[in-house]
Amino acid sequence: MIETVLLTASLLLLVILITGLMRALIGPSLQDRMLSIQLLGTGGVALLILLGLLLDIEALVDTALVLALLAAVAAAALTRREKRHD
Amino acid sequence: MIELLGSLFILASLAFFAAGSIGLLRLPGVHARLHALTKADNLGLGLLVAGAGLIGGDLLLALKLLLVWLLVMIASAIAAYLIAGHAMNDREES
Amino acid sequence: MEITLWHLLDSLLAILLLGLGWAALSGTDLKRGVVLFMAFGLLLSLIWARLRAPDLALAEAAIGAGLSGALLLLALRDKEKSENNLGQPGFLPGLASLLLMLLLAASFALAYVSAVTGHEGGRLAGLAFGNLEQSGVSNPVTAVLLNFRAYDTLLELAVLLAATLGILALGSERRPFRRPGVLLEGLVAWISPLLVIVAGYLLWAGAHAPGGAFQAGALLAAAIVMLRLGGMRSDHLPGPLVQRWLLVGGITAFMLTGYLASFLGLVFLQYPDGRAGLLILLIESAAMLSIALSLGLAYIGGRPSGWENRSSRGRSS
Amino acid sequence: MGEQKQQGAQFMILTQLIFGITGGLLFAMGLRSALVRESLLARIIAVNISGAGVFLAFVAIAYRGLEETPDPVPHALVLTGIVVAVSATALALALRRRLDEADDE
Repeated sequence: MIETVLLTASLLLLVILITGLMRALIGPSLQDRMLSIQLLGTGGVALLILLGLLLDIEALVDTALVLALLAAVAAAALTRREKRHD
Repeated sequence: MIELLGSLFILASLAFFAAGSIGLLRLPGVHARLHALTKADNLGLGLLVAGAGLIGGDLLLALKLLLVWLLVMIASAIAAYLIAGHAMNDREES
Repeated sequence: MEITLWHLLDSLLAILLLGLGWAALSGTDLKRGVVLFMAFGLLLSLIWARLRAPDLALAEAAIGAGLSGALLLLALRDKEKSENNLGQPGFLPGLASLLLMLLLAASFALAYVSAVTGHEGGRLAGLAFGNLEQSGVSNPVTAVLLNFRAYDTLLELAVLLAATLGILALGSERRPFRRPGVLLEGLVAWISPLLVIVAGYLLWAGAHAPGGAFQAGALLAAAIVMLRLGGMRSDHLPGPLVQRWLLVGGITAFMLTGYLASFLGLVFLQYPDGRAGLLILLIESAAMLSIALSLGLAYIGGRPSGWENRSSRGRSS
Repeated sequence: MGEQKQQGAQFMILTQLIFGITGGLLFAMGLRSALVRESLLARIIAVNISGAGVFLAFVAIAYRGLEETPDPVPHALVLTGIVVAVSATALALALRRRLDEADDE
């Protein structure tokens, strides 16, 4: 019973994430696309937690932690500017 | 009973994720989208973490989940600020 | 054949991955391609989780969703001569490559279907699980990496070293970033130590749970990337001599352990009874540092300035 | 019991097929782009996607069903593969940067 609920929730979540990813496809700006990646990051954390319960793998929560940390690194990497010569 | 409550939390969290996703698609301009997204997905993840903690029924697991949620909240708030600042800079430079 | 909700989830994941891959490969906007490739890596990590491969999910979350994205974003800053001509190939080459692609995919699929549905044959999995108790660790993936197939891992570290040497030989480092704002400085200040802690945890956990030198090394590299983004200059890393030793440390630890075994009358890289767990942890620690520094130097983009100052000082004195 | 086990095996094979064939398609798609695209950066991304397809097929073969532990040998191969892929990507990017500099001189 609970398995069906979790599985349905994962499916719906994935559909929601696919909807959000349309923004990564159409843009138009780089920041718009990056927001879409941020949504996929948070949604990915959520999906990993659900899969961890469903498949009974506790380490997937560790993976969720790593994903959350690296999403912040990616956002920082996007927005940094180099020192300029001029 | 606890499982039922957990399921309700998880299903409710989906509504917030959906709101964030639709906001990202429908709202005009980076800054408006930013608002919709960060609020929705943080609340959504919070509810989902609560539900998963109830269903998992393990204190250590619940603590780990709480840590993940806190991290995502702080990280996504800062990321949102950085992306907003970057969008402003682009506008000034062009 | 019964089709369940699981298969629906699998199909959705697979279609999304294909769609993202296609979108990242098509189109003329390189920025779009890079961002979509980052989404591709993130999704791949979820798929590893779905296929019960948490070790891979961890590594992909650190590398696919983070490090390679950061590397590509940095590369976007370099201008490219041929960027105008990203478009479609001419009619004949386009058709030929499309046919080639279909042929390849079809033969791949054919081989795959017969491998999955055909006779089970002798699989290595049984062998691996059967000997797990003697391997010194209880995580089967770590056992394969550092015990049963230790040769492969040794050579893999050699490949990594070769790639790093290539990067170091190609030029000096990129310009460091501008001074960050207060908020980013704050982010760097709390996220880098956290990355180091999680790396240490994964290294330790790798013996009995998903994790190990590769995941831990990738996270440490992410810490270097984060510090770099916060304006760190390369002379804040350990000195050039220490860096060189750290780079070869993983291979050195591996080889020394191997020769130790030969010296004790065992086969090269065969661990003495009862000591396997400790030796594996030692090798993994050295390998983690090598991997971290290799990937970190890749982000820095070439020889750190300290390496060159040293030789020029020698010349001027 | 025997019938249930057989059903479980079919259940597993369908998942293996879904991801394995996806892997094959990605491999071919990536290879084609690596051949026809002119931009070096696009080619580097293409090779990465192609490699990911091969990894996916490997991991799908290792899959043994919802509750069984999968075969660890392909997992170990793919794990080293992921690290090699990112270091090769880094080397390719460094070569690309050097090429651009050489063009300028």
